[in-house]
Amino acid sequence: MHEWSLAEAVLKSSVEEAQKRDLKRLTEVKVVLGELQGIEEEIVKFGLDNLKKGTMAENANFIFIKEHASFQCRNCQNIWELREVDLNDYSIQESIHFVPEVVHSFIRCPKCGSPDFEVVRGRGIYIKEISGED
Amino acid sequence: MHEWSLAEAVLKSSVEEAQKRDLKRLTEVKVVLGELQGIEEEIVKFGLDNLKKGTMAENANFIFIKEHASFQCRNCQNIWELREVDLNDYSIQESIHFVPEVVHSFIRCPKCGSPDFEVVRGRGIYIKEISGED
Amino acid sequence: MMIDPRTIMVKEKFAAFKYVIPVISGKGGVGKSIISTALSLVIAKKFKTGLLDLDFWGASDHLLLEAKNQFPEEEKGILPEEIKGVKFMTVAYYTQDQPLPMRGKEYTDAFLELMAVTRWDDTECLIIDMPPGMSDPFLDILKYVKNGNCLVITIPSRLSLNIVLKTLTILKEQNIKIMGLIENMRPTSNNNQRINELARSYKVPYLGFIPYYPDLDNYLDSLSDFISTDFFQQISSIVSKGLSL
Amino acid sequence: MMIDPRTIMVKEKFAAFKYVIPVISGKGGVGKSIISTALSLVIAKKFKTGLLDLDFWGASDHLLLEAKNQFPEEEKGILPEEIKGVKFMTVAYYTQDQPLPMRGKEYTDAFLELMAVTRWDDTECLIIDMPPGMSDPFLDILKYVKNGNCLVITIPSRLSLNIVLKTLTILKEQNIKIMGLIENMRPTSNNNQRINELARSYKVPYLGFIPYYPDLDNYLDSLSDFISTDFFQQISSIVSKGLSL
Ligand SMILES: Nc1ncnc2c1ncn2[C@@H]1O[C@H](COP(=O)(O)OP(=O)(O)O)[C@@H](O)[C@H]1O
Ligand SMILES: Nc1ncnc2c1ncn2[C@@H]1O[C@H](COP(=O)(O)OP(=O)(O)O)[C@@H](O)[C@H]1O
Ligand SMILES: [Mg+2]
Ligand SMILES: [Mg+2]
Ligand SMILES: [Mg+2]
Ligand SMILES: [Mg+2]
Ligand code: NI
Ligand code: NI
Ligand SMILES: [Zn+2]
Ligand SMILES: [Zn+2]
Repeated sequence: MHEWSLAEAVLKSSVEEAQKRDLKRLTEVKVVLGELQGIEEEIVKFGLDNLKKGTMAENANFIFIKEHASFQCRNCQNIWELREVDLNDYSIQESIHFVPEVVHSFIRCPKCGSPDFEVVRGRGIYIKEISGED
Repeated sequence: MHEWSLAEAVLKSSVEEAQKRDLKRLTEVKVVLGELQGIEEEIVKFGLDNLKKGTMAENANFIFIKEHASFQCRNCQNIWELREVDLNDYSIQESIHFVPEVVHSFIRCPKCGSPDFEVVRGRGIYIKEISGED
Repeated sequence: MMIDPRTIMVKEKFAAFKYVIPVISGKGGVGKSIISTALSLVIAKKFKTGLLDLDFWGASDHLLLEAKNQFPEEEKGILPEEIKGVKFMTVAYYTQDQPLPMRGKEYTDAFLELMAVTRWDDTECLIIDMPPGMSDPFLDILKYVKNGNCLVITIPSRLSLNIVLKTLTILKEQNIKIMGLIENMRPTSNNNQRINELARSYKVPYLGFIPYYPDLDNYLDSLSDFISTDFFQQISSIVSKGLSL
Repeated sequence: MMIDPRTIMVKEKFAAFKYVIPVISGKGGVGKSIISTALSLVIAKKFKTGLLDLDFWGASDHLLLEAKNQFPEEEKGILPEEIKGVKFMTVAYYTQDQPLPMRGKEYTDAFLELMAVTRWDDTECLIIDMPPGMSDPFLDILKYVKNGNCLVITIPSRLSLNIVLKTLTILKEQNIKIMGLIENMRPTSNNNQRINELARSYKVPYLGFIPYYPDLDNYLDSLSDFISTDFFQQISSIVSKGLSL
């Protein structure tokens, strides 16, 4: 249920961005959900549906786009995907769910073993696009 | 004259890159010189002309491209150019010439005063392109 | 386009506290963590207080506080564990005491994430335990915390002072409020007023000194032992005498 | 395309030393700088030795060495200043003792730049003074120094050990050589063998302890005073007894 606070963050940021653009109402917000963080779309949606009432996003359509997670090693340049590594431990998954960067405590480059890698795509949640009416 | 070691670095890296690409001889190397570091093109050229003898870059043409320095503030997003700030002190210029990052000891965002800015372009020296024959 | 939904939340959350006290130095090993922890326990007697350990590479406060080794509760966000009246948040809840090797860029992401989802609710005063240095954590505080009132820690050594004065220089230049300077680990053989005078010349309140206690380590295994130390008592008296809260 | 001409130079330069000794801890304020500096002066009697201060945010070694406040000479690169037989390089030559607030990304650039242009020539042994933490500087050492043999420093406190053990964990996991562990600032009241045993359980050589000297600070203003201290003598004897060079 910490997804609720992420929903709150998405709503506030969309509204702020809409205001910057002098929009009166939000019609659509495209939200990317990165695979690494494993955010539950349903809960974010539920949160948004509750929170948006009475705001300029009241009638906005929130569209969710899943993004696969991929990594690049800074030591050997190797690129890999989340599904290639074994992350079956439930409490590790939960830890990454709260703070994706702790992935550096638990996984290593499958090629060279380095902890020094970048999450190139699919880290967490962000807003890709907003549309509205002015 | 610390430009000599930069020339050495450019030569070694170009040759290494050429070998990766299975080239036999280098014909052209495009080298970008960032304004911030204030590298003297003539000395780098002189260094390269001396050092390249007997290497696969012996007949290579080294082309230098100047790049203006620009900055972006991470606090207020303001973008500015080097010429907009006063960097007339000779010893500051020299310091930045050796280690461009010490610019953070000496200049601030002209708009908000933050030291937290990025050198977006024109930091130092890098190789933009190599061509050769195999 | 890419909008990071966390940044606005994080700015709002910091702005909502009545007091935000980054405990800072620039220099490592001067007692930032032990002072932050004691400070939060002392201030909690007067205000609803939180403690945020932002030294993600060298988190220590959970050891002093004997924090539980399990995830904090989730309830429309994350509810900090409450320890002796202090709401506490640290990345250590999520690293399972494993090393966390990561670059500054990743630090910033972790910081934003943790702060965006933590529910401090009606907490009035937030103590922030900072890592040493003047890199991403320090610059993030400058960027996201506009209402901070810093507590600066030094030890008497010249090696520390040289660095701490640089921190004071930046804080002053950036118009960040400085609550004052604490001199920690003063050897009993040292009776001079050097740091006191230095603080005056920098126009920073000198809040007092804490002696070096050679046996302090023997009292850090349990929170009740820690609270019983002269060290803790010193922090208490600095708070009651010198802190303008 | 964009090729960074410095990376190959930097890797070659490190690889050219017979010995590279990163002095490391993870924890701040445990004596990395003072030990690195003493160590380089001691080893310089036997090998051509260099000292590289990589704590760009908290550079200290130039203070201990009384380095000149002017640019090192340029001659087909930068020639490190030579102080009592030690070739010395620090970013402090270029900051005019101003603060250097910059992010980890910028640290890496500064590190590559400084190392790419410094001419160590026939130096056989390079001592590297590391900042605390496990961020960009630590990860850069893992990336660019493949022949390092680390000297790990801790103080006896649990707060330090918790972090230092994480550093040892990563060094071991990454197959980096560890020369050994030094226990610094042991209070005279403490006679136990805890760190010794801990080192053994981690299969790391325990190189000895250095007592806490309450008056050490009084001897840090001049290099000749520093060399005359018991502290310096301790480093000397650790080198002659324990260091496999
Ligand atoms: N006044 C003091 N007397 C004795 N030891 C102290 C004192 N203050 C701090 N210490 C010890 O110094 C070490 C560093 O303190 P810590 O709070 O971890 O510093 P920092 O957070 O600045 O790195 C710890 O082992 C701590 O127990
Ligand atoms: N054995 C010791 N006895 C007393 N003081 C010490 C001892 N070792 C280090 N110090 C002091 O501790 C402080 C931290 O040392 P420093 O070398 O700067 O640590 P680091 O580089 O790990 O941050 C300095 O003021 C130093 O003089
Ligand atoms: Mg600390
Ligand atoms: Mg801490
Ligand atoms: Mg140091
Ligand atoms: Mg140092
Ligand atoms: Ni959740
Ligand atoms: Ni030059
Ligand atoms: Zn790799
Ligand atoms: Zn700005």
